[in-house]
Amino acid sequence: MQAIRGEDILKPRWDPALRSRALRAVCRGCLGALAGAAAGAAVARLGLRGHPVAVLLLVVVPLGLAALAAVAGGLIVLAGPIGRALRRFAAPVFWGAVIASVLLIWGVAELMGFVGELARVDPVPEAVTAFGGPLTTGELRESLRGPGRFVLLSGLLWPLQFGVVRDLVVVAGVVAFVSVFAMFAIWWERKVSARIQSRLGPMRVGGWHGWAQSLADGIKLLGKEDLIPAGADRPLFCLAPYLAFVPALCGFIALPFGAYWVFRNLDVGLVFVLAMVGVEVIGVILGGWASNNKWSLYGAMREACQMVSYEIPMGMALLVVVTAAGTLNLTEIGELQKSGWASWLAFRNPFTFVACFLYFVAALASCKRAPFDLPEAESELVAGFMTEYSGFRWCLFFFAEYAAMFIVSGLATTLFLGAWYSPLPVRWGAVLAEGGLLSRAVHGLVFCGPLWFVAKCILLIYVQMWIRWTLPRVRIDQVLYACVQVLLPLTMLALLGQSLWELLVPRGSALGLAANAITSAIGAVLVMGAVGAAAYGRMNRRRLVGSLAVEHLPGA
Amino acid sequence: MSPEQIAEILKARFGDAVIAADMGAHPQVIVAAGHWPEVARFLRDEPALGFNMLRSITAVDRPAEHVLEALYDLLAMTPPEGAPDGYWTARHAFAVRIRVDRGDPHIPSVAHVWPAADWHEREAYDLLGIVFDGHPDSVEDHDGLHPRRILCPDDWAGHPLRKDYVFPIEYHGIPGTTEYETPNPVH
Amino acid sequence: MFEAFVFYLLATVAVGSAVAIVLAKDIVRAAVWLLGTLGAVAGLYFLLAAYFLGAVQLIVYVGGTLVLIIFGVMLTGRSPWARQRPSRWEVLAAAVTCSLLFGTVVGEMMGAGWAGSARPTTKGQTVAELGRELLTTYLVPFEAVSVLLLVVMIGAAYLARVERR
Amino acid sequence: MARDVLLESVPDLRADLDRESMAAADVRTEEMLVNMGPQHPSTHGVLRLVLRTDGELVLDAVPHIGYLHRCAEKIGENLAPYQFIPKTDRLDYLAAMNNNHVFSLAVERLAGVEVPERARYIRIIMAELNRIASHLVSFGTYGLDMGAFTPFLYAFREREMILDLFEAACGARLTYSYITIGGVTHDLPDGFVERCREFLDYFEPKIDEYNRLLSYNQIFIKRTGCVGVIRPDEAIAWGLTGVCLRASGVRWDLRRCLPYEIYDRFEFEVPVGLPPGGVPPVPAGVPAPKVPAGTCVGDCWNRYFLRMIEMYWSVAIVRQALDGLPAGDYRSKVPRNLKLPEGEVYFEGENPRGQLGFLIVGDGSPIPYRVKARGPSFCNLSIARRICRNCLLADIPAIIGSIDVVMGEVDR
Repeated sequence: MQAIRGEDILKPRWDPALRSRALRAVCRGCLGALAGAAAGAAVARLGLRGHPVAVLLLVVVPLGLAALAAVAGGLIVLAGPIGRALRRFAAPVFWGAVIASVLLIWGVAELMGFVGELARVDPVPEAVTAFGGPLTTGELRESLRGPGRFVLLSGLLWPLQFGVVRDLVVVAGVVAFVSVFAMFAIWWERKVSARIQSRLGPMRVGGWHGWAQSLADGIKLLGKEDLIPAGADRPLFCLAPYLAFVPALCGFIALPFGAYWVFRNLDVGLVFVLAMVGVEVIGVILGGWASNNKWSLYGAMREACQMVSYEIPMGMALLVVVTAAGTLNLTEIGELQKSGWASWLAFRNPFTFVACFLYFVAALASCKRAPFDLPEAESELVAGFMTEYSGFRWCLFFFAEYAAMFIVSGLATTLFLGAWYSPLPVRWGAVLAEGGLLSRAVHGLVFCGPLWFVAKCILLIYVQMWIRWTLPRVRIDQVLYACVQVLLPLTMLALLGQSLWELLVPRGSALGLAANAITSAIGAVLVMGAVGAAAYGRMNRRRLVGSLAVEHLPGA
Repeated sequence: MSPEQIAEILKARFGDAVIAADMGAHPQVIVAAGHWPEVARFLRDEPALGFNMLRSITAVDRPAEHVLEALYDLLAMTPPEGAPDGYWTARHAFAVRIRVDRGDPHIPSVAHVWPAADWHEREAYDLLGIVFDGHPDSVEDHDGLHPRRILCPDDWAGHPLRKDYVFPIEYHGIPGTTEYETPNPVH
Repeated sequence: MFEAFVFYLLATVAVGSAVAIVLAKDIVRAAVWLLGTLGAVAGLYFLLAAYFLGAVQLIVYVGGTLVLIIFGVMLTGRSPWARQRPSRWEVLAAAVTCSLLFGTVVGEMMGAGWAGSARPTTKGQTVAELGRELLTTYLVPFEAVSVLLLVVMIGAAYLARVERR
Repeated sequence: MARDVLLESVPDLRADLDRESMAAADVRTEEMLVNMGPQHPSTHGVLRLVLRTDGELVLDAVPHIGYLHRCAEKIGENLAPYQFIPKTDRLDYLAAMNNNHVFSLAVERLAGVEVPERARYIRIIMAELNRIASHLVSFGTYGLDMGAFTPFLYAFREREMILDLFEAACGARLTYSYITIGGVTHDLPDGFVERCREFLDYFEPKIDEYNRLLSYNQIFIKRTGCVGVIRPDEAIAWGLTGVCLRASGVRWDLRRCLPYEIYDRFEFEVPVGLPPGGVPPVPAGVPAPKVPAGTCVGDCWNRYFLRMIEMYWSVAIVRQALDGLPAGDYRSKVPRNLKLPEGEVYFEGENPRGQLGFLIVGDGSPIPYRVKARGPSFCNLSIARRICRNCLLADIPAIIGSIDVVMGEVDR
């Protein structure tokens, strides 16, 4: 592709002969399209009895094309360089416009029909949200209408009875959640690392502890020059960040935040989410390859072999839980863990307990988090696959990384750590769950609900950050050694042991209960120990820094 | 061993190749360039001398005498006797001076005797233009076969540490004089 | 209607990408087009409510095989920026093979009695049923495939060991 | 003999990554030339390495230097020695005090200048504090090279305090020009001794903290242990000095072996690289360090670890110097146009990175006829090509970082 050079722009007009030829062609096209529209109108009116789709296809499309041609003609007359560029792209733009408009119109027609179909049936009595128990739209509207002053709000809820509207709302919510969460996580990572390194981290932007730092950085990144290296494979270079980000976003489709807080309760939700984590790697590899930079290529190669090898132990560690749960449906797996701490699948038996840790290590590697951050190892590969990226594209890679962190943490939470349930058995709050809206909200807050899920995910992400800011990076041969010779045999053993356990130890047997009790106790001790250590560090934080250093810390 | 004794040993072995000796603050002998590799090997391998470390090579330009000098500072380190974890000791330090004609300075390389000489010789060529024959990292260009430059770019002209060196006016479009011509001086 | 729309969209992407694979001069570009085909086929599976198949398609083909293909393309060969220049004979042979294959498939499709063989997909317990089928009705093929994969794995390990001496 | 034992303790771990075996493999991979630096996060400035790689395997690494060449020696031929002292700051800019010190000693030896007792003690204090500061940077950046970011900030937190002390003494935080011919430029400020002691008491336990954080970390040992092994005979032949030489098991330190200034008045030990299980000497009262399994003499880990141990001994030397600090003049009367007698002197001192040598040729005028600086980093770096062969890409930062070069001194 040839760039428009400076002298081209400086030239006021292009070749007059070419211009008149192009102008003639465009005029012909315009007239032809108008004639086509007239003919189409006649056909639609007479032959198809004015069917709306036919009218759209036969009349509106030609009219649109005619308008396009008229605009093009105007541009040719007015501006030389644009016209010249237009001439170069005229054919693809024309055909693209034709195909796109046909598809668009068809799609809109289908959608209209679909919505009309929906509107005719009764409001779907499907649960849309829940803190405690299920809650249907109608119920929600009823309860809002009750006091009298929420009537307007209840009117606003009316569209929610249509599945399409609900889907759109949820998709928008997921995108918003991922974006906000990524920004929060970036800010939080900076604060965590600062605390670990006896610094303060961002303190200025936004006032309280620099909460708006990520926002400011995001705006800065959007304003940055969008660099594409000269030798890069342009289309792939531009495509790669989206190939990394979109799968990460898609992973949220099947990730349940709560009993009814899942976009699509897929029967094979687990496999689907794993697939999305696996597909993300394509974007990274292509980004590294398309950059035409040797460091990027190294990053891509490392990512490729790391991901392909770590997907296996990761999947097998999850299979351990699947054999315990007997389903791939994430919501069902979550429901199994509603009876408090001891019912969490990580504590089911020794093998699931071990699998929990194995999964976490493999997940670290598959999110390319330290100590497995080899694809972007800054001391070796400059920035690995992200070396040539800047601005928004770089931002997308970053978002993809944090979204992937949330997804793998979400899987760990759902499969091992009690999903969206609190450590307290949910039946203790049964009274609340059957009460009104408010008591259900309280129930959701204390016993189950998305807040618990997100809190657990954030805790796991905190552990990932903690590890990142503590450990050095491993080498590529050690990464692969750790996968093939350590993690893989261990996960296989865990899977085998778990299968045998399921076969040989019946539910409710003494051995099963004892194992459950012991692993639960170990888990509780670990958590208590971590909390205790954190509290001890908090109380002794001054001694850690020393009398001399306190003077050096701003704000100390 | 005292510097005088070292000089005696060298003179006894190489005769006229070891020209003169100066036993002041910086004890040294002057060795003829042609005999330098065998003298070097002898200095390193003779058990009584055992100069196993080449500390530095200093090249000096003496245009008044039309001479370029290379000064090799040597050190003999001995491992501890008996106790394996004892300190190594410095048996003796010595220097060798080699004087060559400024117009055609050639000294045989000793990089195969002391690998440390590799970079030092490249530096001495780069900055003073002494050509070390047989250097393992040599290149050939319009200046003949010589060690690769090390501090200056490969296409740099001249040898900056010579006393008569003139800074180039321009290097790849970069103005090279110290007096810049400023069209509008700002003070 | 909506499903038909999505079907045609995915089918177009799948076929278009497949054609683009063949036409692409650059090997890596071809691999990227392959991503389009595999992804669209996975989408078709999802459309058919065969979620398991769709997800496995993504994991195995997109997340695994395709990555390995791109990896291989990047690592081996003369240069990652290599371009394909098929000779005339190669083009001819490929054309003959492809038309034969295409003809066979079309012929089969014409002859197949679609309406009768279509079975309603099971709602809900797909995975459980799948597992049951695999370990009862299709046990022999399943085991045969397992043994084949095992042999492949051992072979790969052996080759890797030879390489490292 | 001890040396043979040391050589046997070097297992040939790299054998399975041997070039020939890779070439014999069926998969044909392409060799690639990669330019690492001069702008690269882990080349410590403007070092440029041209790597010939086969996948992740580095077949050859050729260092290219000179990107920071500032003609220091040419400048030295045109300035009086006391004017050249600020230029020595800029050689090894992380150990400017030591550079000042060695250059001053060389000039004093040539011109026969006497230095007052107090000045000598102050010089030792400054040189050893700067050694600690320099080793701290080395420790921090080495952690950074290995992907551990946190030690870097800890190291700089402590280094700031040393810089505060220097700032109190001379007003500068990086390029001090404090030690000068005939003594030091200013006397120590009031309260310096107390603050310095306070710092030492604070700092000494921190070293053990760093060891527990990084030195004994298993990943770190796996990354650096038995990587970039230099045999003792190699080290001597290539002219390595300082930590790089000692890590190979050669107990050689100019402060002990050819004592200069007043180093013979202090009690200290010089640690060397030890095989696993070895216990390097440390001052009384600090936790005994132990060389872990998975390392071998002369590897990156030992080079790194010696710096940690040396910090203990530098603390001990500064303590003794503070105890013995006499009253009196801090500088002898040295004329501005100090005539350098005809003749030459070559003097080497033990810098944090090895032996810094100055050869000064005098011709009877106040301006030297020739000044040659023998930078330790220059010589230490020359072995890089030898030991960067047939290693992995990730080993390159490990090796270069463990040699700990400062490009200001390599390029001069």
